[in-house]
Amino acid sequence: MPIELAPRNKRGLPLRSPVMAGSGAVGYGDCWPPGLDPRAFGAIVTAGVTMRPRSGREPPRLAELPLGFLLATGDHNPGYRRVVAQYAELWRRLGVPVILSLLGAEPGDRAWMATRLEEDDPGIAGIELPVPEDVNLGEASAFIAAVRRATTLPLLVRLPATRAAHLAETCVVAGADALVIGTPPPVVYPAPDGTPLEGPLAGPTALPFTLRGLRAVAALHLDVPLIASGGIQKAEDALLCLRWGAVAVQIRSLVWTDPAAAMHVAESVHAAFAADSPEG
Amino acid sequence: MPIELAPRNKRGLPLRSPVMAGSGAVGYGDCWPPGLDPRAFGAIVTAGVTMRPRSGREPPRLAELPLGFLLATGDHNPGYRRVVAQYAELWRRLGVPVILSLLGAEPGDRAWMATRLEEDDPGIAGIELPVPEDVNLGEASAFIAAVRRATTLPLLVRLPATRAAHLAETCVVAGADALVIGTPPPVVYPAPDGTPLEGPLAGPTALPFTLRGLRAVAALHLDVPLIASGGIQKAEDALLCLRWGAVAVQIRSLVWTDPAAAMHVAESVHAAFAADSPEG
Amino acid sequence: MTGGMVQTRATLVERRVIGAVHELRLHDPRLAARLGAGQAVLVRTGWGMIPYLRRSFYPIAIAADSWVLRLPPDGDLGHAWLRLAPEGSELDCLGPVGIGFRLPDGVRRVLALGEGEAAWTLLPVVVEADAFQLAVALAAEVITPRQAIPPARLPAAVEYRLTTVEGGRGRLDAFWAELLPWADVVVAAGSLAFYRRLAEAIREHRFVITRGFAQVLYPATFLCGTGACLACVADVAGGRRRVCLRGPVFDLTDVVSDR
Amino acid sequence: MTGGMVQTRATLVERRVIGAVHELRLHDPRLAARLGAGQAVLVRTGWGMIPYLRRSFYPIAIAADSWVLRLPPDGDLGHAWLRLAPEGSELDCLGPVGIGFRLPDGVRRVLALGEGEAAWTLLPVVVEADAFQLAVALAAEVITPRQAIPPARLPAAVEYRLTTVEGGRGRLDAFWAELLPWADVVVAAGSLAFYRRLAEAIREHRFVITRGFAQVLYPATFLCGTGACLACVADVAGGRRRVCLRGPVFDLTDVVSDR
Ligand SMILES: Cc1cc2nc3c(=O)[nH]c(=O)nc-3n(C[C@H](O)[C@H](O)[C@H](O)COP(=O)(O)OP(=O)(O)OC[C@H]3O[C@@H](n4cnc5c(N)ncnc54)[C@H](O)[C@@H]3O)c2cc1C
Ligand SMILES: Cc1cc2nc3c(=O)[nH]c(=O)nc-3n(C[C@H](O)[C@H](O)[C@H](O)COP(=O)(O)OP(=O)(O)OC[C@H]3O[C@@H](n4cnc5c(N)ncnc54)[C@H](O)[C@@H]3O)c2cc1C
Ligand SMILES: Cc1cc2nc3c(=O)[nH]c(=O)nc-3n(C[C@H](O)[C@H](O)[C@H](O)COP(=O)(O)O)c2cc1C
Ligand SMILES: Cc1cc2nc3c(=O)[nH]c(=O)nc-3n(C[C@H](O)[C@H](O)[C@H](O)COP(=O)(O)O)c2cc1C
Ligand code: FES
Ligand code: FES
Repeated sequence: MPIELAPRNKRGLPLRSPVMAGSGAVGYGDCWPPGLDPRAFGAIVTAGVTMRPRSGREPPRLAELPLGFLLATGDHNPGYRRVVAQYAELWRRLGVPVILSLLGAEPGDRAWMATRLEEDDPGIAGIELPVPEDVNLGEASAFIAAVRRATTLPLLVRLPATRAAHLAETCVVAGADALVIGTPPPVVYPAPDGTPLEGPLAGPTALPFTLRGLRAVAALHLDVPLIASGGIQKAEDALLCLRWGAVAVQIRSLVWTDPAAAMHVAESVHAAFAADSPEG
Repeated sequence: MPIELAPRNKRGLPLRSPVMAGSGAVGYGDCWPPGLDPRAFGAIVTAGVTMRPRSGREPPRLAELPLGFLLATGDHNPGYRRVVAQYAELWRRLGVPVILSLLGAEPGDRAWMATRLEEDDPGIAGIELPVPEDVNLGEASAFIAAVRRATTLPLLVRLPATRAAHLAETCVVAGADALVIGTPPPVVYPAPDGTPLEGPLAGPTALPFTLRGLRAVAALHLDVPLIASGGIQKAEDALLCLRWGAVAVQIRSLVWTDPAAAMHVAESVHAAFAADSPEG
Repeated sequence: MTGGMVQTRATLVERRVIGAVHELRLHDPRLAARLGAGQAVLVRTGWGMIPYLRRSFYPIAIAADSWVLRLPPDGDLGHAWLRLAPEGSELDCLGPVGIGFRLPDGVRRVLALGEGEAAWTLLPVVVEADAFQLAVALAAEVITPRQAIPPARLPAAVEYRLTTVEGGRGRLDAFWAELLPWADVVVAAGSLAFYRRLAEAIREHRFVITRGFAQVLYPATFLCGTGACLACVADVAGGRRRVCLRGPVFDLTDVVSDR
Repeated sequence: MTGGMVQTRATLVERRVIGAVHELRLHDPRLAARLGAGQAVLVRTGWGMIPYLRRSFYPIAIAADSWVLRLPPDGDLGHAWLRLAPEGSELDCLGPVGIGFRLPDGVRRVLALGEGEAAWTLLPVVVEADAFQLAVALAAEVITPRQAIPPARLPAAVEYRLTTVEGGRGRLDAFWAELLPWADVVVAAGSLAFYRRLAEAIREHRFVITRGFAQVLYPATFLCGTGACLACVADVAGGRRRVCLRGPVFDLTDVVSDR
């Protein structure tokens, strides 16, 4: 029995396996470390795309943290048009559902991209919409509803982990088909040259934030699928999230820090899931 | 030149050294690991006290995290009366300023304890007031102002690290003499027996949250001393906080996980501070 | 001799590998001189600060200038590091923690009762009692024979009963009637369930559990040892106590509520 | 021969300790067969997941079934772990990363220019050029004599110029007039400031910097190597490029903006 990430959406978004490659893991589906088979994943989420190209933050962009790191790319990306032109063909032949992550500087940007996606039809299976750290309920509701009106694609809304419970219901009412929990909280740390960098916590230390957000949202019984993301590094981490209310998980930095371990997580969690499931 | 933690307070709160033992490090000043000299610290903050005794959370209370831990004591403490009766004499002869941490279940509790402190006069040098994770500006303002009216003691307000910048100015207006940044954000993790525990992140992984809160509050130029707390494990961590706007730091779990390292941080940071200061 | 806690740098001088079990002898005169049977030592393990918390050990042998910790097979990262640490490594140790076993004056017959791996923590008190020329019996109930203390590890005069409980439970029960009336004092190490069974057996074979008759080691894992963290609390001795200060060895009557 | 990236488990087969420097030889046939001069290898170090990010190395020697990494003295935790890893340890490696040095057809005289520690990363291309029987000169500018490549480490036919710059800078400048007009191609490793000085010198002694004349190794530290993380970007080649895909070796004209 496949996992359905968008049971309330007419198109649906069925996954073969509960392990996804999260945003930032494999670029736009073009950045694969050695030994990783795209089809080992239930789906992949692309790096974020903005309406216009963004050259992002000046280097340095990376600070290593105690047992983790922070990456401040400043939403560096080639922009919607170039991404769709360059990768649509790849997405169609990758053999795994591709979910496009939409970032926005202005409130209307994401709705504009969602509208364009209906026309361009670049072969994607859904949209992931990260909710910025500091939005209030009204803002979150408005921009999700705008994207919802613009597209019939399944909509995964990614919540900041520490505010996930606060925002969850509003996002579902505004049209989220599933919730991703979540973006780890922002931290500051000096880069090797001393420059203070700010960005979301990444690596194994993010997991306790993911678990807190997941349990809090699961306790709300919102009747949408929950996807755990942030700090998942081991099969046990993934299985704990599935036990605590997630239907799928995303692995991210593990994909490039240890491709073999990422492949092992994908395969062993899929196997555990298939064993549990009546139809294999 | 001593560090003054309460320049706007008539009593003042001068420290000999910028390294404090934070709340949770040495109990009520009675829990000293081997080799630690109280006088190596600029001040100590006690474990939190509530108006009435609290037996706290049932065990298990501790979960080890990737490079850290979380402790969920549920504010277990013997209550205001017993703490003051039992430790006042100790506080007077410890040779280091003692700051009492006041916790409150009800809004009026802390003001009640602050009032009693004026009468009981148990030899403390100040009060630390932790602001709960989820209060809004009005609530924070109200309970700090109530304590401020009840006592002339220097008031250190401890902010949640992730909301420090949001709350800081309101707390200063309500009467904080200094701001402690801060309480690391809450996380959830399974205890060894699988029970999900919730509590603030502790250990080295808390530092990036402290640094973010510290820089954000320092940027507000509020003209009160800032004290960095959370995840400080090495002399370099402490010196980075002092460089980024703190006048003092608190070390906490390091005191019991590695007393010799805690002593080294206290001594070497004090020495670096004394070398920088014209009057030694 | 015991005394206040110290922080030491112990040198790993000997590693004994017995199947999947490692026993490490640590040269550590300052700590060894203070350490008593049933007290814990907190050992920092790992690389950098991972894992962050010290591992607790109840030494299985205490000599004048060294002590021995035992690592049963398990998945703990700190233990894995200890299994790989080369001889000559320096380990940062904190201890002794808490109150250990005491052999009261006038006692003649000591019964040591252990369950599973925990039985090993009784070795120092067994050796101590034997050295005082007391009559000592050790009875242990293990899941698999691999957990069992080999008879050769015991002083010659110690009487030894061993039962293996693959799957089932309670095989030691067959010895209660013989051993409990004989003993002047019981020292025990095992689970809380084991202590409850022990208390029932004492009530059955001695009618009442006198305070002072049985001492039990409370199973606590992560410890700060100073009383500051409140992680170790247990509902014992009529209240919520810090095991690291009041224990880890408690009177049995403090651990099982009297009915 | 080079090819796509692989993830391997390399065996530490030899440790050479030269003062405070360690050189580790890793038996790693799969990776060695793909690795070219100037490409990086990403090595997982440490215990458990600390440190979390792989350390990047530019091998100083490449053989058929092994390669050598060099650890200068520094305070990095990952490097500290590598200094202690016993022979026989297995290291998790990912590589080769990016595009290395290329010796174009028809080139006869190769000039290798190194600054400080980075000069060591030129050794493989120097050895390769010598093996092709090209004329090779290596000129290096070091801060302290300890950083210098000993002449015995170079193929006999390689001409070697070494300057030591305690405190000052630019001593290699004395050789520019002699060496730059001689060379058909330059391969260089050092800081961005070093490359700017090199570009100035080329303009002075050859009037123009032709594309294809000088290749330089862009100093990047933490790498994912796949293009996903965008941490390695630099403003080169007329845009903000990923060093791990377009580099780490770039044409000098892409790194210093032409005036
Ligand atoms: C943000 C940005 C937007 C641009 N927009 C355009 C444009 O709209 N039209 C145009 O003709 N030229 C554009 N350029 C110019 C571009 O630098 C070069 O023309 C082109 O990138 C060369 O491609 P490459 O694959 O050889 O270089 P690369 O080094 O692969 O890429 C060049 C830049 O694009 C970014 N980029 C490429 N692929 C990805 C990816 N998968 N994920 C994230 N970032 C990626 C890289 O980070 C790098 O900074 C843009 C450059 C940047 C940095
Ligand atoms: C929360 C609480 C409140 C109590 N209030 C009273 C009271 O008001 N009057 C009274 O007569 N008895 C009180 N008791 C009863 C108490 O259990 C025993 O009478 C007394 O603690 C025995 O002291 P002890 O030092 O021997 O035990 P301990 O084991 O040292 O302490 C007993 C309990 O008090 C707590 N406690 C003691 N010191 C500290 C400390 N420094 N920091 C945090 N917690 C500490 C411990 O955690 C433990 O749970 C209280 C017990 C608890 C747990
Ligand atoms: C290319 C790229 C894009 C990223 N985009 C985002 C983003 O849109 N939002 C975000 O919160 N974090 C983003 N991150 C940061 C991730 O939180 C972090 O790098 C990492 O992938 C998380 O891995 P983890 O789940 O293993 O902690 C991005 C990272 C990369 C590499
Ligand atoms: C006795 C005790 C009391 C504590 N009380 C509080 C508290 O009042 N508020 C809080 O946020 N954390 C409290 N903590 C948890 C600390 O965040 C954590 O245990 C640790 O001391 C922080 O150490 P660090 O600064 O090295 O991360 C307490 C910890 C202990 C041991
Ligand atoms: S172990 Fe910390 S109080 Fe007992
Ligand atoms: S190192 Fe990650 S994109 Fe280049």
